[in-house]
Amino acid sequence: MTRKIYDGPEAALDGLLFDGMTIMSGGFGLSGNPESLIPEVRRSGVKDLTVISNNAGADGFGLWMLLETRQIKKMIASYVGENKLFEQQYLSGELELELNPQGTLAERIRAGGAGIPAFYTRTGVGTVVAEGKPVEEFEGQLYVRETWLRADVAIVKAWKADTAGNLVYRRTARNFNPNMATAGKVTVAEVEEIVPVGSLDPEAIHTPGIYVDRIIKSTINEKKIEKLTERKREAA
Amino acid sequence: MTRKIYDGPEAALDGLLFDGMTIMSGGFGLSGNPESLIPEVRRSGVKDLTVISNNAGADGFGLWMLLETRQIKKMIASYVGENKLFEQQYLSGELELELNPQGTLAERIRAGGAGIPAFYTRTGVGTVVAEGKPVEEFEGQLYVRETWLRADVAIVKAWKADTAGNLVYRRTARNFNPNMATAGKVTVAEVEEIVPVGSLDPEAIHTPGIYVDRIIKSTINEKKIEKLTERKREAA
Amino acid sequence: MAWTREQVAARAAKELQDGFYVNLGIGIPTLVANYIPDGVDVTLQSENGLLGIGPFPYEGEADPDLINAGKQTITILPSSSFFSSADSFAMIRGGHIDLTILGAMEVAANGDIANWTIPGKMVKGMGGAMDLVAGVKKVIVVMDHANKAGVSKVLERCSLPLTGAGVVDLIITDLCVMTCDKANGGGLTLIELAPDVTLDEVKAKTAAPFAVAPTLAKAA
Amino acid sequence: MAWTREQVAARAAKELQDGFYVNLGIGIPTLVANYIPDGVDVTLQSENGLLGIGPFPYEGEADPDLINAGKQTITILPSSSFFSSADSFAMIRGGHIDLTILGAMEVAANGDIANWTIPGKMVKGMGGAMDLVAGVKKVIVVMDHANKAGVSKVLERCSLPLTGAGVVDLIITDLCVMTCDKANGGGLTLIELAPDVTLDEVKAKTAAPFAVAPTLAKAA
Repeated sequence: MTRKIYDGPEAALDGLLFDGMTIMSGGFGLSGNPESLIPEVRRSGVKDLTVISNNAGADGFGLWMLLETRQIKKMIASYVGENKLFEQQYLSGELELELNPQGTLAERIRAGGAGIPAFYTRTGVGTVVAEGKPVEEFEGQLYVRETWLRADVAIVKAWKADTAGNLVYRRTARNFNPNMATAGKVTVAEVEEIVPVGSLDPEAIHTPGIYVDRIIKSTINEKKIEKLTERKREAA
Repeated sequence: MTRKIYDGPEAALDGLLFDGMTIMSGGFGLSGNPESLIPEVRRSGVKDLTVISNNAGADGFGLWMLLETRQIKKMIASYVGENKLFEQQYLSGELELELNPQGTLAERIRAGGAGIPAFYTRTGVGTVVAEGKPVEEFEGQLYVRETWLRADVAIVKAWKADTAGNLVYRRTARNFNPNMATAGKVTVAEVEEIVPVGSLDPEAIHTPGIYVDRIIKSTINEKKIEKLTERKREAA
Repeated sequence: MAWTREQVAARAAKELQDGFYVNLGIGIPTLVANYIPDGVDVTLQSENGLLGIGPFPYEGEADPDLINAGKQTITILPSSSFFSSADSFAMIRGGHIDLTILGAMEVAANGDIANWTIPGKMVKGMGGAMDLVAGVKKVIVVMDHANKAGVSKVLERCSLPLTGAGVVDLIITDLCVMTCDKANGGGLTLIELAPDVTLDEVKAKTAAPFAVAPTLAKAA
Repeated sequence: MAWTREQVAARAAKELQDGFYVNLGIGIPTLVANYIPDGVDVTLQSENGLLGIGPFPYEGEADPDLINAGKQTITILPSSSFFSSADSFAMIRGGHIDLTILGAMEVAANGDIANWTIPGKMVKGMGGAMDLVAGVKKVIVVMDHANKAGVSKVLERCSLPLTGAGVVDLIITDLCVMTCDKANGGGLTLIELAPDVTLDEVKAKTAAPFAVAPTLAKAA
């Protein structure tokens, strides 16, 4: 049962990329990004991408790499601050941007994986987010209807995979990754370690293998820290 | 941090029960039922209950105990077969029944906990389940709108709890329990073992403590097997 | 000679492809697991919250916390994972299961299936059947071609309340195998006959029009 | 004398109750964690997927896989649990968080809040702020009463695009504390003044009508 294991980023994305496609990319800030797969998307030269990701990377890191090469046509994200390149391309009209509340983004992705084309949420009612969308009252409160998000390919970063494709994530590097893993027509995971089946606790699998089509061991695993915040150890 | 730990079923349900209330009760078949809390609901004599549970127990076991005393006015369930008492009360008109597809039931409960008053699903389109509900087309397919389910009290069965209320379930006894734990105004969990905080792996918590208000150690933990199915060990 | 229950299960097992994720219903569908072809690696899902169903436990080793959707005691495999009911049906509803094999009381030429209730007679509930037929990529029905009274269960339109509308891909009965072109509104095609079963017998016992595949070959 | 940032955070911390689950925004709200009263046990949620935020790590012990929603390195506690973004916002949207404390650019008498964008000037995104104000049981805003140009940030109606409509419960500024009766369509009531801040000063710097609580007491 090793058919899901691929040699490297190039093999793992072979045959999956095409111009105009939609890609979901896991991560929150610089944590839990598919650091090995993004450069391969860049190398492939595929263009006019719609990219769904909470953020758009930071200088030199993550999805910033695909902004630099202008491969991204549209971003669906919740927060793109602290990214000058994004701002430039957006303000110059080169880049489309659909901002989603973070929880709405997460739920739209979850809905995409769960076969739910639309759902109602309080989030965004009375704001620009609700403009042009159906708003309806349930039990005396207004809710806006949001639709699912799905992708041609989802690229995610996990901590460990077994050869059946079961994934576990590490700490807050989990973030959007398990949700996106369910919402790609094809899901490609890069992991820090590939282990034999039976090594992971069946009670503690974060992404069951059914959602994962291709797996590689990360070739890049820089895990940049965005805001190092520490305290001094008090004298004993 | 032991404010969530209660002495026993009576203490754990004290002040929570009232006539006409809605109770969610975890379990699939006879697996993962709150076996200690159900008898206390019975003992309390509370009546006209709406009970949301995948099944309605079996002779002498589980929610059957509340059917026997005619405390249940209405069941919302997906399967009530193999339960003569249920059938009698239903056919005689004593008991209301709202049958839901199992996945729709699970999703409605999840929606109740997640603040989603309505969502669309393919399940049930073109069947009696969709009658009287809005049906709408998304991307060329018809979907029916289903609404959330919430309860005044959710009673669930877990394997272990820590004193912060974090729960882990055991194997397929997990079933509806984690979903219901999120959808009760008050959630009461009975568990096989209460452990100190720090004993459970933070990467493998099935129900974060925020969802759990009261915890007891199970006083009844019979775990009846409905269909014992075994194979012979082959000679070596 | 019509196929036995075991033979129907074996025939259904031929539809399994390597790498498939499969949900098997109760009854004959459960038997399909005994006929998975060599070299075909299939992962079985149980909608109560398990991916990777193992064999039944050895005597004395059953675990009440480990059951399948038919409430039978089972075991797990090294590749198994557990999840909640909501996550399980997200998997089903989201189209991630490749194949489901279910029993039925009636199937119609338009792909409709009825397998959960007989009004006034049977109050049990649909369980996960409606979710499975609506969510799984390919839906196979296994059943007797006719009921005990000899009345066809393959109909032009179902008379019983539906489990799903326009959802069936393939019907495997004790007499034959028929495809249903659900993507185009339905339409049955006979593609295979059980040994010694004649086209005339199938015609006589089928209350729906059907085409006959040009490639029709009797099962060996 | 107006409150400092630290004093505003300390005042906000008085709103924390024993057993509360709390989400703190970036900036002054993060400081609130330093002023949790003795004997009050509060669990902090981070919307990127953690319940139970611990203190910042000791020097040299930061883990890049362990950050808060402000992307700062943090630690966990023995009671902590991790979950996905969808599960995290299910927790928020479902009304399970007792209290959130957020910064704002504008707050209005009707409970509206604007804190995520200045059209034509700032393109960053709302992150989780819209979900928090819509989903959390009690919403507290902490901010300067007026901007650097002296213009009130407490308005009759917000001029910036909203983060949420009719969602704010309490406003804590450098000058005072005001309640907002959001359940009844809004209406501000001044309930507390910073030391030596006068009612007249608040009136002068507030571009919205407000009532004055009969029990109004100057903060000690």
